[in-house]
Amino acid sequence: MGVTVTTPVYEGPFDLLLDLILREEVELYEVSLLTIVDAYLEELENMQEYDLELATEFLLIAAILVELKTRRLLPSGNKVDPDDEYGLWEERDLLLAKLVECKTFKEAASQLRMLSQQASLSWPRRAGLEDAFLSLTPDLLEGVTKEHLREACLKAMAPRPSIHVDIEHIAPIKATVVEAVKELLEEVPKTGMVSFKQLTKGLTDRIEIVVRFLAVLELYKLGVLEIDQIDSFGEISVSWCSDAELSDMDLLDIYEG
Amino acid sequence: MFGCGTFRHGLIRYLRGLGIKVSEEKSELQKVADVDVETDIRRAIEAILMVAIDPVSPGILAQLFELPVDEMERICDSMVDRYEEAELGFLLVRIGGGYRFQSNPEQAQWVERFVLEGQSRRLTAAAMETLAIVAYKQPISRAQVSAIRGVDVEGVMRNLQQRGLIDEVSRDVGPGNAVLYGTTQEFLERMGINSATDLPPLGEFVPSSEVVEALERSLRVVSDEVTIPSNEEG
Amino acid sequence: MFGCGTFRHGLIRYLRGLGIKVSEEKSELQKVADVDVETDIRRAIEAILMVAIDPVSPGILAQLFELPVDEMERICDSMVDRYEEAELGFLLVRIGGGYRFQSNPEQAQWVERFVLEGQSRRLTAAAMETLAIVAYKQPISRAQVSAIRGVDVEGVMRNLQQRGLIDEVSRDVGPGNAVLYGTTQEFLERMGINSATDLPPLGEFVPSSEVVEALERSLRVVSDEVTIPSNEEG
Repeated sequence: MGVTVTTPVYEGPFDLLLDLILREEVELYEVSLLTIVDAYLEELENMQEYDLELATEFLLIAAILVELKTRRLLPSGNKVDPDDEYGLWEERDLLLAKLVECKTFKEAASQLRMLSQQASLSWPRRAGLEDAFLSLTPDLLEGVTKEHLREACLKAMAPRPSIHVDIEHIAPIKATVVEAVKELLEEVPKTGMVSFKQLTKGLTDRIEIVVRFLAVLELYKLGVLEIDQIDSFGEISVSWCSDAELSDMDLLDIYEG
Repeated sequence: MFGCGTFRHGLIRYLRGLGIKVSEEKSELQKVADVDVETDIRRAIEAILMVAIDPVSPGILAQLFELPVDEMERICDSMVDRYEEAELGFLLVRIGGGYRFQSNPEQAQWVERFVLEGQSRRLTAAAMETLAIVAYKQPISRAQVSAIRGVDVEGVMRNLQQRGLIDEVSRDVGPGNAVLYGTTQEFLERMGINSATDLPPLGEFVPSSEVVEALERSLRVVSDEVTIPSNEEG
Repeated sequence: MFGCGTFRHGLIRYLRGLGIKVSEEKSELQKVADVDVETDIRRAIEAILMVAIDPVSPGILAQLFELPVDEMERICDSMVDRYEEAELGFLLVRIGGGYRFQSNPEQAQWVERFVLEGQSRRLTAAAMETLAIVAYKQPISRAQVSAIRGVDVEGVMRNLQQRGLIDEVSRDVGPGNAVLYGTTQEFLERMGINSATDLPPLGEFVPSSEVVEALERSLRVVSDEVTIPSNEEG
């Protein structure tokens, strides 16, 4: 896909989305996270100093993309819950509004920069009063104490607060792959051959379905589960591998390690 | 002040401004006197601006000369024009809510070589965008800025505040009483404008319909397509 | 510098000043051009003098414009006359070995009123922070204070110095020999202490990395091309 990533892109999380969409004309959902991560890591290596702010903002971008992609990736079939679909549209509109707002202020910022560049071509007169008038000036130290000085010094020298990323606007992901693995390890040996659809029957949240799917893949990789899919886009059947040797605890250790 | 010299004419002018008839007929001499009054005020303003460290507001000048503020603004604005026309190495400008003398931007290359210490450090793109949000949406809370930027802005806002570009201006009346931020006089001076209302309207920066459509297209939800999830890209 | 625009004419003028014939005959156009050169230099000088904090010596100007000092003095002296004739609220004067703009003594009463009525009586937050840094970290250079505060502090420090609260105390031994500032005896007396070490301790306070860096860094030498010594940092 050849997404070239430059550092200024990461100044704000919506910037990347904007940039990707506008510059690459990609469908957001087709953006390969891997490509972005690679380009980003390369960019980090080239940076003179490691910039924590940029790094954390990148993580937020990645998180937003993951969320959007999971929504898109899920097999929805014909049984799309109308409420869910509506919610998705609503969320999309919200995102669109945010992107437009982000773009607006980006433009405004570049205008401000132009203004300040123009203004910086002039220096103000700051020579101040001539000596003859100095005796007239009011007593500036009136009411100033040693403590005031101390406070002012502390204020001037205080370290800037650490930067953390606000992820409140991302839906909290309650499901974890580790938990899903645990559940599958309890469930699958009992049921024998089971379809993925059945495995995710009680789940309402799309992200939970994704997590469960990842858990299935994980166990497949470890050789504990067998997966079969006869047709493309067809039913996925999952079964317990009879010659699985590892104990449950070992599996979890491997996964968590 | 009306006791001092030619400024007596200022009273006459002022009374006339209030619609009070002072003289039935304006003689030629009075017209000249009026010009003199203005010349005197002009000189006094020039002297004051020469020693002032910050822009001097028309309000302060009005108080000093005991003239209405709008009259003061009229005089000062005409001085601004006059200095511009004179094409000197400096200008009298209206900036940051007041008037000041500053070097003419045309002479920047020479002043730059003279003033060893450069202008204040350049703002990062993140800081500039945050500043733009505060400038256009003031008064605004940090949480509101955060929501627009999509990231926590505490560090950036603190930096802008340390540089004197933004400051706490009031508190939200709603629950929580969040601190609300606005831009400062320093900001106006940095931007070379007189007041925040002089900023170009935000509407000018709203992306074109083509851009909005492009954004919209890319966010379109295609629901009838079933794809196999892959764990490589997720 | 003779490569830059109309200042090429400066070279011709200079060579002529040395008695070197550049052109057999001075055309009308050349006369106009000469005037233009002077206008350009005049504007540049006006810009510099308008922003300079202290009087600027003809030597510094001569170096900047690469012209002989006496030629520079001739230009500046003609400017002094010109400003006097213009009867403005300010004058260009030769004082303390240099030239500077200052308020016209005729307007002294207005400047006095402005000082008494128009000026704030309290230290601004910026001035307070600057004073506190100098008090706690003395001796300290202006560049270091500037780096800690993240903004240019020239005007503020000048103001504090004028008010007798801080003063030059020594020079940095490192390259550049920057002027180092400290608080004055008067300041200590006003605070009711004998020395700066009597200020309340800052406590278990860890300064930011920017502050540490600023305090550790010696001023860098400005080595390239023509370095114009500023009147403050010599």
